Amino acid sequence: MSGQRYKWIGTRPNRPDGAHKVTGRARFGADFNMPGQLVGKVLRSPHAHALIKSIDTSKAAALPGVKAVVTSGDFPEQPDQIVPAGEMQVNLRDVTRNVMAREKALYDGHAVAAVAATTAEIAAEALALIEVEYEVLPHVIDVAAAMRDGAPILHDHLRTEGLTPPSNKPTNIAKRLEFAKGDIAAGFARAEVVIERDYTTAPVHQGYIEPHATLASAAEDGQIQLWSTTQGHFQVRGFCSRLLNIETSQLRVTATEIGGGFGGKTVVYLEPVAIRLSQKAGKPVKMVMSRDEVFRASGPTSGGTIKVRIGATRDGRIVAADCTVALQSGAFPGSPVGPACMCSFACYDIDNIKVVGFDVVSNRPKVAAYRAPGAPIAAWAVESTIDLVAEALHMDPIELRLKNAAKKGTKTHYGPTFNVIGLVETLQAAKNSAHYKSSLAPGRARGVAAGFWFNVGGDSSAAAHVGEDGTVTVISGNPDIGGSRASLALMAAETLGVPYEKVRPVIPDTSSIGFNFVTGGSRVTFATGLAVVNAVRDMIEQLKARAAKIWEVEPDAVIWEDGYAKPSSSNVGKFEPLSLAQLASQAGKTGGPINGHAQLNAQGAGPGFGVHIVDLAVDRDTGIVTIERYTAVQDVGTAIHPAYVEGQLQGGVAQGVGWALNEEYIYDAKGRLQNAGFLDYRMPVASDLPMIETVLVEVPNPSHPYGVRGVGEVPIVPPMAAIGNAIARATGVRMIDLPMSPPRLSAALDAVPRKLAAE
Amino acid sequence: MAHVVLTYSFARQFADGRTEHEVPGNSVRHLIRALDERYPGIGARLSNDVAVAIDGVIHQNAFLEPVEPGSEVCFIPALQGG
Amino acid sequence: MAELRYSAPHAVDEAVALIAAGGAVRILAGGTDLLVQMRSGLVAPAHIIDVKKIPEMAAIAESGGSFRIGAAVPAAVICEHAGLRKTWPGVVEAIGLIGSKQVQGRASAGGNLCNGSPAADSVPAMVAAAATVTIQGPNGRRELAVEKVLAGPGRTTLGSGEIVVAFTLPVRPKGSGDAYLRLIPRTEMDIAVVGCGVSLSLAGGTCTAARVGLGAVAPTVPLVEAAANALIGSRLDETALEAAAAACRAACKPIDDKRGTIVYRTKIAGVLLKRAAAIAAERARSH
Amino acid sequence: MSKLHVTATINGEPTEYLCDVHETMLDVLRDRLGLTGSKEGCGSGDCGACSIIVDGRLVCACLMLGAEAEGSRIETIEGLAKGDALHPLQKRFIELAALQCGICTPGILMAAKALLDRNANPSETEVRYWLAGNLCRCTGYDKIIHAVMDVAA
Repeated sequence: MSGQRYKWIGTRPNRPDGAHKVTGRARFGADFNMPGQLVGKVLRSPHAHALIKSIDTSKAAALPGVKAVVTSGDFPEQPDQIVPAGEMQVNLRDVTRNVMAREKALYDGHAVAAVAATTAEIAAEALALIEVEYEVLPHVIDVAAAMRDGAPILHDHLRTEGLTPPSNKPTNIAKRLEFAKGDIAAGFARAEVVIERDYTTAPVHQGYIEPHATLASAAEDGQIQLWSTTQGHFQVRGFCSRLLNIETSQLRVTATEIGGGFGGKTVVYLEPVAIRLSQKAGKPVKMVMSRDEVFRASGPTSGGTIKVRIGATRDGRIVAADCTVALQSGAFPGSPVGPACMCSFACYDIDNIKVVGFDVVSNRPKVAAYRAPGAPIAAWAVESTIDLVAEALHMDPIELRLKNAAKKGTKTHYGPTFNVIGLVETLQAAKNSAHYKSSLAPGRARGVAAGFWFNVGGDSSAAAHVGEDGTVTVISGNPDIGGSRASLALMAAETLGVPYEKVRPVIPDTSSIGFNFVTGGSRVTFATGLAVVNAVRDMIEQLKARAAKIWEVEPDAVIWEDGYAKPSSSNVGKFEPLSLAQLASQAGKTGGPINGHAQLNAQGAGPGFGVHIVDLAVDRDTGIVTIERYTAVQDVGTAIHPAYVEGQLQGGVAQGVGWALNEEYIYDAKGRLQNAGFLDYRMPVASDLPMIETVLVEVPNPSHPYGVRGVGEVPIVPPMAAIGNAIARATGVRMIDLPMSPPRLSAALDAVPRKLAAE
Repeated sequence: MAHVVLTYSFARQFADGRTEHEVPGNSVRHLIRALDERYPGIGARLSNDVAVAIDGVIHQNAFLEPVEPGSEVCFIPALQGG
Repeated sequence: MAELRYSAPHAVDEAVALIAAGGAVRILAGGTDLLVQMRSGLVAPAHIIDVKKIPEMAAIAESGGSFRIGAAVPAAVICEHAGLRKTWPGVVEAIGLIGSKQVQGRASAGGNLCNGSPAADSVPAMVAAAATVTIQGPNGRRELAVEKVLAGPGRTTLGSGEIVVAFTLPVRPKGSGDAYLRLIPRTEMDIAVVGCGVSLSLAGGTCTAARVGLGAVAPTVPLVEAAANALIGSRLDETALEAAAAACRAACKPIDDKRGTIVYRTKIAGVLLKRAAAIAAERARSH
Repeated sequence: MSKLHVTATINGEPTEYLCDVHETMLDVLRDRLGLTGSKEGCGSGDCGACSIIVDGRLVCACLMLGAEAEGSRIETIEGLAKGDALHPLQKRFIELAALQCGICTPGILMAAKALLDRNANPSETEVRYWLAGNLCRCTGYDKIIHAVMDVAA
């Protein structure tokens, strides 16, 4: 581990917010209240696709206790163009329609109106009094069906971007992408083994345990306070400012503690509605989604179809790879098909690649990011096919991957050439792991898969304030979803040379620190960590300047070491080192408070690679899969707080296991969601999983002072394929559709005469 | 002079299908301006919803990012994390 | 929300009288089904009658080898009862599979039965055990075999104003054993896709008596006579087990729903029969 | 709508409250008594984030009416620490990073306490099946199970 080079980085101290979270003091979205607050509730469409002919809210508005009612008329129309909101690029015409339906209800659960009332009961009664005249239209959910000619069209104005020549035909295909490298035909001509399969994945949800919640308080002078459980309160400010034409300085957003997000809380659902209701009612409005609403109306990730074809020569060299990915984007364009295409073959150094992607709208909630968006879906298909190639060549699955692994200098099919990356080291660590070397117990089979994610940099701001007693507060703007306060404090302590406990990380509201992009894209420890380190370095410069003043020497004659200002050499003069506390106590006399600041757009987020190994058993009579052993190996750059890095790997694996085995949306013939709850949307429970072993490979990222790479998203990429590969080796049956649930696996097993799995 | 790489989609839509280009300029902004002179309309597309990889290192919005002579600059669809 | 009344009577006839007073009444024992249905708007009672304070419904009594379990006794209490665990392991493991540990703290066998779900975990085991229920209503008390209580999904054969007071488990014959198994996609927290309760007696290795209850494969929880007959008289060899499994498959009238397909449920009914029968036989040998 | 008057002991304190018949114990704890440590993840007993202990029994506060608590002894997360000392489970969860976002942590701590009250030295399997009613989406359960077994040992 990197610990030996650093004093604090690599250790496992208690997180600063631990006591709050284990005693129930920590306040999440639904834990904030204001005196006199109203309860807001949303009326949601029961139809998957319907024209909204009229909405009559008069009876609801007249109900005693109802203080405000809003429909799309209360939200300004937005232009049909891509604009920056915060740091994302969004089409506000679509965003406002997802927040509150305008011409059409586009999915079961789509918000159509909302009320604010003195009690939840009155609000519920009011919703029942709102009369909406729908003209129900045929709907489409499955991506293949949505792409076919004659499928119900969601948006008459939509044309496919990226077609040459451009087409003027109404369509559900919002965009076509293509990436190519080398000569695909020549590549396949040279291939001695070609494997081709068609795969599908079902739509899945991030599954955060905390439903969306917000509290808005709009004052008559136009200033607004908002509490929201979000992965990015600056992003919430950006969206609300754009959607409601409110200046950002008027909007003060506080990020509450967040009960999980995984990408699903990087957009807005309730916040703009709560603000409009509060503005109309002149009272604070609190809105909390029920679990049913979270499943029906908040952004899951895409279901999709993936065709993969891989050609290799007998010696195990992959010479050609071809892939077509079509992903649901939900009610409005914007699925993660771009990242899916780019991640598909990113792990491999292949000369001839062609990848085509389609972004396809369908009557489901607008898709939101879910942990390495798009990459797990592409990896499910590609890593399954790679395993088939390994079997065809009678090669060890890790050997085949090692033989074709991308490394520094590998040119990707989406353009860039890799700089320093750690896939080879990760594959070797997997090969040499205790797990991979262990013999397989009878009745068990082993699967392997690799995964890649870019990791993101982006805007971050940070400040470091010295208290009179010399302890330091480090301020930054990223909600702490998985322990990032601890890693920021570790990096600050390391840079400052003081004990970890002397540094207090704080995450204030949007008016108390500069802009910060969302907590997501595995960026916080990398990008915000960089801002924190720079802010501390800025503070150190000021501390040195103050010491220089006290000693009356030149500033550059002072150095900072282990938390002390020291003369750079003996010939500067005989001066006792000045501690942080000593300098802080004289701050007033030497120039005033000592604060450091930094803000940046972090560049060079090093990509992450993971290799997963799973041993499992299949009950052939029932189709039930039991995960017996799981090891996740990942290049993590430098593990700042190893326990929380391990936690990211273990959490990603658990979500991957759910995605692989039992999680899916189930719709009825009318396009209505049948399993909008944790009973029938089956996420892994504690008894479903073994301990999840982790191997942290550290190939430091050259673009970060402490070699940090993002770690949060890679772990969800390999699991589905690793499990699929193990099931294939256990049963001889190659599953191509997710989830591999007991009824589906049992049907597949029954369709094949019993034969021993080729070991 | 930088070695600019466009994705197949960008190339087909805006640059007669050519994905590889030698373009003068010592910052991303200059490269975009030079490309727009050669292929009118590409400038607007490359200025939003795009990430830029310079010698393998991806930059989210790298408008003023310096570009060394001979370095590889790729324009790729913007990335969003989850 | 309409005016909602709550009462907690201390005697069965008090409860029966309250029901007879009319209005949309719902009995509250553990509440783990009722509260979920109220919150989702499936049911909107006007009067909730909490029966947990009625001694007879909240107690477990044993006399001469037969057990009497109050309809409101929480599953956790049943599963900790030494006598029941020893004598009726199949019934106890079925009740112990209802929901999570948290649900076990409140859910009752009475509620599990009267909720009317064919997938209720306790019912196939109760059917196999030949349990009977004591029902009290305006016309006094009556006994009814548990397999006769369910009328279809969400419906029972109880008359208006009648409530289930307690379950009676008969004296267990010598050399007998029972078992319950269910098929769920995960290892916990799911509603049974298929449930199978088996109780059988052995004499010198030959099956002399058998009862089989099947859950989640029909509108009610059928007592599958044909499966029992296939076991009775056999030495529980593979042919007998296969015949009993075939009888179970034939008894299935399942539906395709968000939990399983017709094909899958039918197949699994046979698989669970064999496995449950093997466990029951094992317990019978050691009884 | 006439409210019910309920008397119960909550975290050792004699407590009285008024509640509507349809209000769950979770609504009472969070909205009437200000004890927001118990969380609502689903409202249907499927996630365990609202786990509390009533008369020694682990239950979901969302599957129990406020009215049913009459005369009961209720323990919530706010009562787990004693004075300024965290409960060993609370301490160990922090030390072993057995939580990430923390929304499930109160419920899991109450469930783990109920387990250890009943079984001082559970096996890994026993801990996993006991905690099956407490969903966690961040950690993959590994460090939670380690922490509970470590306290038990």
